[in-house]
Amino acid sequence: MVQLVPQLLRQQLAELAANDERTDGRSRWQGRDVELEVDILYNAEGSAKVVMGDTIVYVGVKFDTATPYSDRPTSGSLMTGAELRPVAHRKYEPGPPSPASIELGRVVDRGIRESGCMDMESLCIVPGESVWRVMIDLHVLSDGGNIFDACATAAIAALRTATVPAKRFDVGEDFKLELKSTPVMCSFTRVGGRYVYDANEAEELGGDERVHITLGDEGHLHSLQKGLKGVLMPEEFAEILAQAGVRCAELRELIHSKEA
Amino acid sequence: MVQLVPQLLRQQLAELAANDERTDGRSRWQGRDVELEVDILYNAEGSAKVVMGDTIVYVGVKFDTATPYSDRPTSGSLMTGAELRPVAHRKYEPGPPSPASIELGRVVDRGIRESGCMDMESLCIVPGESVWRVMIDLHVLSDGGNIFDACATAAIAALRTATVPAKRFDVGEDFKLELKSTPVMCSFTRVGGRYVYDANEAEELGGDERVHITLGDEGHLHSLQKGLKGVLMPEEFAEILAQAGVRCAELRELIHSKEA
Amino acid sequence: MVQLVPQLLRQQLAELAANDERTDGRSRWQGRDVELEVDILYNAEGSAKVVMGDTIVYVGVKFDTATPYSDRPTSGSLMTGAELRPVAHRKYEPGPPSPASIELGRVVDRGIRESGCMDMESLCIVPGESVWRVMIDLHVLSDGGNIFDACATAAIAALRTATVPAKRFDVGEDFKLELKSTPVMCSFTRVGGRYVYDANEAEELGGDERVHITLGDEGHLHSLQKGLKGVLMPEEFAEILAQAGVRCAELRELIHSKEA
Amino acid sequence: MMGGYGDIKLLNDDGTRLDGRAVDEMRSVEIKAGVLPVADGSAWVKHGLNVAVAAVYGPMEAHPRKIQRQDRAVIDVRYNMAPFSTSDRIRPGFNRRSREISKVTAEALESVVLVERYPRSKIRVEIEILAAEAGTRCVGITAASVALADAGIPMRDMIVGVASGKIEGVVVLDLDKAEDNYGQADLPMGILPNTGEMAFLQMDGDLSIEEYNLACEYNYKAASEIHELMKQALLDSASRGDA
Amino acid sequence: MMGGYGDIKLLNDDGTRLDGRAVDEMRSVEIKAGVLPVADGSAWVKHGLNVAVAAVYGPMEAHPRKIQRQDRAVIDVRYNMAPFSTSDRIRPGFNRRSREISKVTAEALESVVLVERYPRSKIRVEIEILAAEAGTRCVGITAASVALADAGIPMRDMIVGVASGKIEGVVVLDLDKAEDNYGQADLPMGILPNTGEMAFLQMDGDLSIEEYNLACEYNYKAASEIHELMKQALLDSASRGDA
Amino acid sequence: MMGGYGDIKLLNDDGTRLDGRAVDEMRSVEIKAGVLPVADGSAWVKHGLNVAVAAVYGPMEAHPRKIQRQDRAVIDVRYNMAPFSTSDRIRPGFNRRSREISKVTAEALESVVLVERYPRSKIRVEIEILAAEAGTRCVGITAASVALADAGIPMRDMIVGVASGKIEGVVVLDLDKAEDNYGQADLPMGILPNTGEMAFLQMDGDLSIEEYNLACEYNYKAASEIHELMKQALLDSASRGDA
Repeated sequence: MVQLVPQLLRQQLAELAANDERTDGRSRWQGRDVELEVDILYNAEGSAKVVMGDTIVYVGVKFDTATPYSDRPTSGSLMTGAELRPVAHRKYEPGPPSPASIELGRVVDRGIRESGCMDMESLCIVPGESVWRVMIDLHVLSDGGNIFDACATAAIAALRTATVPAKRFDVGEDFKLELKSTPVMCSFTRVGGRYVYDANEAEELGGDERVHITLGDEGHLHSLQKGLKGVLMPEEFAEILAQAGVRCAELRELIHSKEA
Repeated sequence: MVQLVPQLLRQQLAELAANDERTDGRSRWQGRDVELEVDILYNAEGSAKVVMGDTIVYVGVKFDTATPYSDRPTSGSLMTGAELRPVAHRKYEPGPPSPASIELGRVVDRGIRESGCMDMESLCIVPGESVWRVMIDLHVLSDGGNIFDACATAAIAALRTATVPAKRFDVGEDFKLELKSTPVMCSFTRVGGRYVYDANEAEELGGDERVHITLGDEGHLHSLQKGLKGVLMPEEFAEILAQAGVRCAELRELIHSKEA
Repeated sequence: MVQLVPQLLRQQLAELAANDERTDGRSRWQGRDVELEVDILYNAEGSAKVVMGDTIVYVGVKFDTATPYSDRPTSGSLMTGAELRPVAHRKYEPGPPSPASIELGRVVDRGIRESGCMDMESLCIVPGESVWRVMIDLHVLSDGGNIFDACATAAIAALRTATVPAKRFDVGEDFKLELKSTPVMCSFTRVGGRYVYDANEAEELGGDERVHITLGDEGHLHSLQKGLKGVLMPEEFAEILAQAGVRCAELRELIHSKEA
Repeated sequence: MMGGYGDIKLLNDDGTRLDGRAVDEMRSVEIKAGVLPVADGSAWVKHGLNVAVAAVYGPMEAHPRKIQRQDRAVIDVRYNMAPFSTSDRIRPGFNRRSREISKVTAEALESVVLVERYPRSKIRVEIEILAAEAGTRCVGITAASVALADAGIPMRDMIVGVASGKIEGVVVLDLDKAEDNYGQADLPMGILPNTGEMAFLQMDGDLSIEEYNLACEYNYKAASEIHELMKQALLDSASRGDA
Repeated sequence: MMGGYGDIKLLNDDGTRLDGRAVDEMRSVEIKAGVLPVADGSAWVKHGLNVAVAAVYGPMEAHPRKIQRQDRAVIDVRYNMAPFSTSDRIRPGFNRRSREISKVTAEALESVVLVERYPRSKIRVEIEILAAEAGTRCVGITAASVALADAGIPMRDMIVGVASGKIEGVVVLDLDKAEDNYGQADLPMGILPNTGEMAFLQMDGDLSIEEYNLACEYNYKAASEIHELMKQALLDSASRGDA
Repeated sequence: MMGGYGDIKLLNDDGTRLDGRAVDEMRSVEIKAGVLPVADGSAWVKHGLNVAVAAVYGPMEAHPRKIQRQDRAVIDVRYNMAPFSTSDRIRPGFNRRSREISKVTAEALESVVLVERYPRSKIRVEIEILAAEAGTRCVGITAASVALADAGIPMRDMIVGVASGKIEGVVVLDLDKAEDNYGQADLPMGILPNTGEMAFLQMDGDLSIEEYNLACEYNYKAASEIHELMKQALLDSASRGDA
């Protein structure tokens, strides 16, 4: 039973694809409007809310202090958690972190971490003794499709506007967290046989594999992830990679526009 | 199926209530006989057993030492755990703490903690370095109704007769844990439409919401909790609050009678 | 359904037993050929692989440093973990450690620990501050019967050829872990009403209780465990104990033959 | 008393509170319904600096079957504090406080939802606290009530979450963070505005009977104020065509 | 040997033990049946300073279905030490030792209960250790046997839990706490008093074959003494009308 | 930069790597099929110093029923690192990295197995890493493919796990441990050798588009080399009569 709706949906999506159309009238590489708000949550040292169609996510950044690893005595650390809680969709169930939520957190984390945008050495308090630990939490309130990009966008926006609460920890004056660049994620989903950018809920339900691409300021790749059942040819990847360059630049501009 | 018995039981309880009667012949505000024994368990530094009708509970008090919170360097700490283990009734299942057992532990804990009966400063060993941690464990062996009052009574009785095992921890001579007052809990359950005190197993099965009231020596409220489905009017609450004053005083007298 | 095959199998095993035969042609006290390899795993400081018929197990030994218990300031420690992971048989399910895997780990651990073969004092690094912790992990890849003996054999062989990685922990030069003796386990299963040594998969499926015996170099008992449903008479135990003496000596010789 | 609480002053000399409120004055409250596109019903409540969002899914088939009730729906409530909702980050996962609040909130909601209409089914209520500033359990109950109404679930009344407390020996309405940390008592209630019944009741600290009665009176007054905002939020949502 | 065990003397010069017992003398044992009102069967055993309570529920339907056996009942045993039962408090929850004891105890009880009489059903046996002073697994088995009998579950024999051990090179019956901590071997058994079979058998430490045989002999002697107390407890309970 | 990575030299002056390999040269690979007697299919892969074993069980009934799919089999993959497989022992149990790798590996395998042939069933794939030296997720995918073929599960192609990366600004094939620790990028892929499709794709670090293209090219070359070894292992196994 559960599988019948997707089958009908898949047919419908295939027909739309044949005409190069999408369920909501967008063109193949067109994203939904993105609303981004930053610094909106009391108690979070950095925060952002992203609305993309029916998708709503909040990201909060918190800090605490920790002992550094002995082989990196001056290096702070970064942790990204994701929760796909039952609030976000009928399909999510309570319980320990699902593989889907683990993947979300880890892919967003890798994009930020591997871009080198965060100077881990700048998070040292006392070498060998105390460093800042940056904790990003992705909180999806409404999953209307493409939560990866919504979360990644909110995460980097929250980081770029975050304040390190040094005063609360009695280690000096608060200061702005410094980011050297703005890694941005773009995700593509195979729908009706061909890839589209920023799939919505129906397109994800009736679609196949997806590819998450994180690009840095210079257009270099920092993170890739293919998710879900399905395969792709190298030429297909080359095509979406070219599109990603354009989409990431647009999102980067939006993120920068929110900075004071 | 499971729900049929309660429906018949509810009818029967409603008929009894109409005649102001109860299943075991008690009057509305009458409790079952309470047997209380203290200092009965080898290895517990304080212990008590309470029997109320078919309900049997043991409570043990243990101590250890811990580092105080940095904002309260001279303050000991208190922890109350409850286990509704499968031993106590056919209805209890093994597994992680159920919401019911968490509620039991937390409500008993709040009554004791909020009454201020325990001088947390008296539990300091070395300021900022070491304080006593008091650990109360509620262990229900037979749930014949009203385990809240049975546990709360046993808990305060076990505390009031507990010895701090300083010698075993190499920090001086053993001494009696000092309690400044005797907070007591009384619980009321709506059965057949009206509240009764100290519901038994059948009354709980066929009853509705219940109210747990903890009163201190002076008759002040220290903890309230409404549990289970159901609502009550402020006038109803006023009526049981008045009864609670009487019942709590009786239990307090019983508890004091067991102290050397 | 699930239970029908074992019933037929039990009949078949009873008939074989009546003729003093076994499914694979072995005599009652005859073990399967044992292949033992040691020092085969990159990253493990001690390792062994045992193949006994269709049973294949790997055991790895790792070390780390820890603070000793305050009442034994110069004593290292030993820990044995067992995983009956789904790789090893269709019957094993993922999830937290099953009672069967806990029993396996604990019985192998007790045999080694209680034999006194490991001089815990030789694992002291700095008295009261730092000692070696020896961690044995039993990893069953294929359960074709009698995994207890396979694991115990691999464990003691891995220990006896293990190197303490002092250099990696910056506390001196690597040295060979010293073992004073070679405790060996032999297991017996009731099959078709009488005990046999080294039961195979079919014999375990259609058999009853089993007895695990660990003997030291001098033939002393160091660990016993009766497992599974079933009872035995003291005379039966005496008979298998006598056999255990012979089998353990054979295995001990095999283990010693692999030492450089 | 080193580091004690005696030194914290919570009332101004003119009897007002640190943030200027009168003793019987609520923090500002803002309510929106229908805020989450994929939920069957939802609400957003800002109460002081608290922010709570509630989503409702269902009625749906109750599974696993052992949670089913032959004669009614079960209400499955999860009260959750987002990791970034508090000053110190909260680790996700098991949490005794959240479990207790989820339990008593579910029991309160089961007292007003017409659960008999949906035998063997389940109604999921998800309460997410995005920012916490004292009183989150009450804010969560208010949000859940509006979300249930927004989902079209029949109820015999709404529940309004409100709390009063005691600071420096004075009973006050709606404790803020400092008052909650350094105050002497807290009395959160879930009030049915039409019938005046209580579906939720907790209290801790120290209150005489008289103080309890005054705190209770404050709570009822606040409940009817908040109730107006709840109704307006539902009207606004309906007129946007989302309900 | 700093902090070693060699210095601990466990035998008096006259060959008796620190608490005055002879080498083949048990600690005092007290047994009651039918002690828990809501259980189908129950028992209380005090053995030395150990206190164990066992409850039996069932036979009942076995669920989830995957634990069902077509041809017999399963026995679901939980051996649990109360947090306050030991010198250092035990954290509730998962515990490898308890799991192992639960497993081997269940297997022992399945060997005597006529499980074939109750296909597809489950019998729950709950063993709670309220105070521990060495030998709790044996005390638990004894309590479980009495509770099963008190519940009217048919068995082909009882199981008596007993243990012997070795201290200062001497085999002794029924180790107490100091003897268990500083002794050289422990041999707990579950003995069927009528048939003489063993349903439970563990051992650790160091025993020669001869020492094993002597320890075994002590265990059988103690088992028949405890068996009398078990029977008397059931008679007493029956005559009170509880059984 | 104290303790930084800038000082680590990974390339020799002649352009070869520390272990003497050319930039486009793989570590040695050895593959065996049918190595586990009780599994339905199995494989053993040694790749450099990595050792992975994979077992396949099924197709079998999928339970619990809620994981069943009406129109196809589900593939249940567990990628697990043995506690002794790494320099610091790994605690058994929940692990975010393993969960993620299990998920993407399962998704890759579902892309090649003819899952439509086995509606409502489950195929279990167990990947055990016994020794880890960088690149285990790729070695695991290779082993899983061979084990599936060994089990006779129909597939439209195999998947070969391969990786390239970047060290000291140079793209190289098949990073070893030091190169993985101190390198600048890693691009693991799961390649279908017959169709040239990618069923698995991850990457982290820093790669320009040109560097990506070169790394990709290396991966395809290595995939066809490993594919030959996979086919030979299956032939050998079949000729031993195990398949």
